[in-house]
Amino acid sequence: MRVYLDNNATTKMDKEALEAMLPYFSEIYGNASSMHSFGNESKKAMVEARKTIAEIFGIETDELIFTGSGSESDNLAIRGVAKAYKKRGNHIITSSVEHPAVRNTCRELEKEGYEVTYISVDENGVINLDELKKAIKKETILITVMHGNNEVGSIQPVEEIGKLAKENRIVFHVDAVQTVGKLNIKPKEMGIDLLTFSGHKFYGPKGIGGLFIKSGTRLGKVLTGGGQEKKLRPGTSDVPGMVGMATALEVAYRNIDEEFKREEELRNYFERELLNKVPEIQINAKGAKRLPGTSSITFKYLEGESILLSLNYKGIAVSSGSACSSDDLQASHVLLAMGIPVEIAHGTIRFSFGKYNTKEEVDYVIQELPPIIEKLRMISPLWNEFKAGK
Amino acid sequence: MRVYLDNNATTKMDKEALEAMLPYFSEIYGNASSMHSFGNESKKAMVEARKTIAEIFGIETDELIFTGSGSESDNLAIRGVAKAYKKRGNHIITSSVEHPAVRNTCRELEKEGYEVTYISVDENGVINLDELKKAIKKETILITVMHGNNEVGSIQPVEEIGKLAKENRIVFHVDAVQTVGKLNIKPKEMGIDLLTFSGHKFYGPKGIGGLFIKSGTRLGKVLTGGGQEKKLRPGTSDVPGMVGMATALEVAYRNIDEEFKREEELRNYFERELLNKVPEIQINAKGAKRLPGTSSITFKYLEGESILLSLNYKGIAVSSGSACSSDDLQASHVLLAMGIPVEIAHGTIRFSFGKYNTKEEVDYVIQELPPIIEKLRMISPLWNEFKAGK
Amino acid sequence: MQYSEKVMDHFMNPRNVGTIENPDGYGKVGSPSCGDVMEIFLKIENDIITDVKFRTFGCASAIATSSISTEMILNKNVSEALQLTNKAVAEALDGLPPAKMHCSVLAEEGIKAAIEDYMGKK
Ligand SMILES: Cc1ncc(COP(=O)(O)O)c(C=O)c1O
Ligand SMILES: Cc1ncc(COP(=O)(O)O)c(C=O)c1O
Ligand code: FES
Ligand code: FES
Repeated sequence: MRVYLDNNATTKMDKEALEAMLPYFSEIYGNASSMHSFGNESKKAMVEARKTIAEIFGIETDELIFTGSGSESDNLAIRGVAKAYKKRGNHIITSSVEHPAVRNTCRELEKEGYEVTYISVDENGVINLDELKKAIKKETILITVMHGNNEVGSIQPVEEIGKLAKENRIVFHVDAVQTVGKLNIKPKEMGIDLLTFSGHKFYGPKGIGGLFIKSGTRLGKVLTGGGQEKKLRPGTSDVPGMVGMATALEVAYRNIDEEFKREEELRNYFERELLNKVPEIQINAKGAKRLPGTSSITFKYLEGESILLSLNYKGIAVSSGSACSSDDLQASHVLLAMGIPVEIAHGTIRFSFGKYNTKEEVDYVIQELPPIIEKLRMISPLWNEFKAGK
Repeated sequence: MRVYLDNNATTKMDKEALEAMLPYFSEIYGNASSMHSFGNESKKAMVEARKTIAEIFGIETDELIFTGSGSESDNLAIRGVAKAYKKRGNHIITSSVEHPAVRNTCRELEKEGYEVTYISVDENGVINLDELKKAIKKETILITVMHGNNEVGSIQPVEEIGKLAKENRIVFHVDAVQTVGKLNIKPKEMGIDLLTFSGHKFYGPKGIGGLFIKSGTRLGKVLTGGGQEKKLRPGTSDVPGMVGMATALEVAYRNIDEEFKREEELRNYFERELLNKVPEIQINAKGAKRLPGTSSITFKYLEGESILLSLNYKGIAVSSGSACSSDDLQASHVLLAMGIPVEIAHGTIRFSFGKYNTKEEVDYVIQELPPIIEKLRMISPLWNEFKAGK
Repeated sequence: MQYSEKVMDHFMNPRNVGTIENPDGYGKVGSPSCGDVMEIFLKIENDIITDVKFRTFGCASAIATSSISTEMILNKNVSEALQLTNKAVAEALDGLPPAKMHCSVLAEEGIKAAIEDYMGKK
């Protein structure tokens, strides 16, 4: 049995979305900027895709641009505001649990003379609102905080942050890569000026993302070239990608509440069973409002990569917050920011459930996982010290 | 009959390339950065795609990164060098006939304090080598010149420029978006340090591009985030795009010389017939080495948009260098740089032939075009003045 | 990160796991905060390693290198065992990903520590 529990990393493309995009590869292939009928057909599809997405978000079609990925949208939002509002100030506020696309972009801006405040989170991975409030000063031009955390699933109080941002006339960017397609999001009602999303996280294609830009929000350019996407994203329009992403979003929002509930129940069942069967584990961000399908579990006295590979051997795909499986061998900054000690952060595994996962699959994992943990702990000196009561 | 003669704008995707990429949407969909088997399968495909392209170019696999478009590659190359070599100098040399992705990026850098020299071209759209040589100074850090011109098809003497760049230890970037897949290109033998290409121009997918980066060439970052593509291009790997582009390239190079000849003959046949049938026309860049399928024709005393739309009415898709069909209503900078007067630049149409075009299609165009020109000229006061001998 | 089949074999089926009561040599290296800890137990007769057991907390490559290095020193003279380098261990596993080379140092250091313990007792 093969069980894919890494839906926060990327998803299997939705059939309907794939079918919708297929004609745009070799049947309707004109350049959407061309004036002839081949171009017009493509342009029509692009306009339609933009409309579909805009309607779901409750925004105007000219408040939406397509980009090449969530990362690119994050870069454009953050660098774009930094550039456009430079005269007004150089201070940026973000959280300490952002995705590298936001985190490393903020870091880079620090090198360029901007000042960045990284707001702490509580043990559930939720941002400290008071600290954020106090961090606001007259030089603050941007608050950038993610909606749903990719590692532990905690959902940030973006509405409250949106209010603070509005009161202080600060541009507010939300990286909603993990929530678009899972939660109902109306950026304008939530006080959001810029919102990032990425197709492949909600069963759409890879290589395409989007950015909501509330009208009136100024953005400096990151990439320059042709006039596509309001001159903010040059390059021949990826019409198949746009159609695929829009259709995937449409499909997702057709029964978003039911699917939320279903995934949440599946995830909760998994966690209940695991707590029953495996001692000395910890469910991270359990006290927070969480993404429905995300379960971050710390297996004490173990190292994540070894769990990941053992599960993989059984056909189960998960991801680890372990230093040892990351390229830079650094423990996850998210887990550390939540106050989880380095030693145990190492033993963290992320199970992320998606719309294709079934109860049967969860039962399979519940069956395979406990003996793996037992076996690995048998050879762990830390576990044996713990058992010996040291 | 529908005839697509806008292959320089974008192409119909190759069947084999499309079929190769299809499984990567919803069968092999893992994140190439993930450690589990779903991720490994994707990674394998990515590695394979990189290898395919690297072999065709005669470069190492770690000298190649994937990006989201030709425009993005151009930006990364130019901005990247500008950033990384800032300490050494601030002078950039380019041509006056570059694509907006290069041209506007250079313009942007001028605002940031870089000095850019735009080298003129002759009446065939070929860069003035002597002028380029004289423009080199000790502050010169980058020469960026395109390989094949997208509007008129002129091919630049990149080998000679490569030699000059090498002699002066200047980084050399080539925008080869119009030549990759049409000409044999071995960047390292041609003295090229950075080479841009874009999938959809050679019957691959849209939304994916690449950049050859000769080992040892330093690049500053344009986008920041995850560690993908040597940390130069963050974002979840677009594996379907990579596979599609690599396969398209492979297909193109299978019979590249034959196809070059075939397109060239078709194009030459078209031009010969047209010269026979329509008076007062001018073939641009005719004296230059040209892209095989590109034909830029100026129809004197006419305006391009009207020709384009009349042809479109007959099912024939072309593009115009006309101000009236561009967003900013500016006449093509390429035609102007070639010394073509504004008045007649307006009447320029680009016919770009591709691998799917047949002689039958060309015959259809040859049949439909003359009456269109005649009809439009009938209503043109300029034509009537000319006929009256003024 | 891609592991060789040999690494996966030693990771999935580690050899010589466990402890030895009253070992002649004992070593413990690494630290939990770095993500790796190795314990090694030696039984030594006439300077020959007659039995070896280990326990390791760490990634797959830490476990695999621990496992294969115990095989490599079994029935060896202690001075020979001291010659074991992390490079040799990695080679015996058909190589390790570059980022994981440091894990093989753990086994080398563990063995050294256990033999030093034995020498000290002698
Ligand atoms: C010469 C040249 N450079 C760059 C580009 C940009 O490529 P893309 O549209 O894939 O970003 C194009 C085509 O649009 C081109 O013809
Ligand atoms: C919260 C968050 N932001 C941004 C990204 C980047 O998205 P992409 O990989 O599409 O660039 C991801 C996923 O990788 C994410 O989970
Ligand atoms: S134990 Fe951490 S990388 Fe091997
Ligand atoms: S004549 Fe109308 S835009 Fe040029």
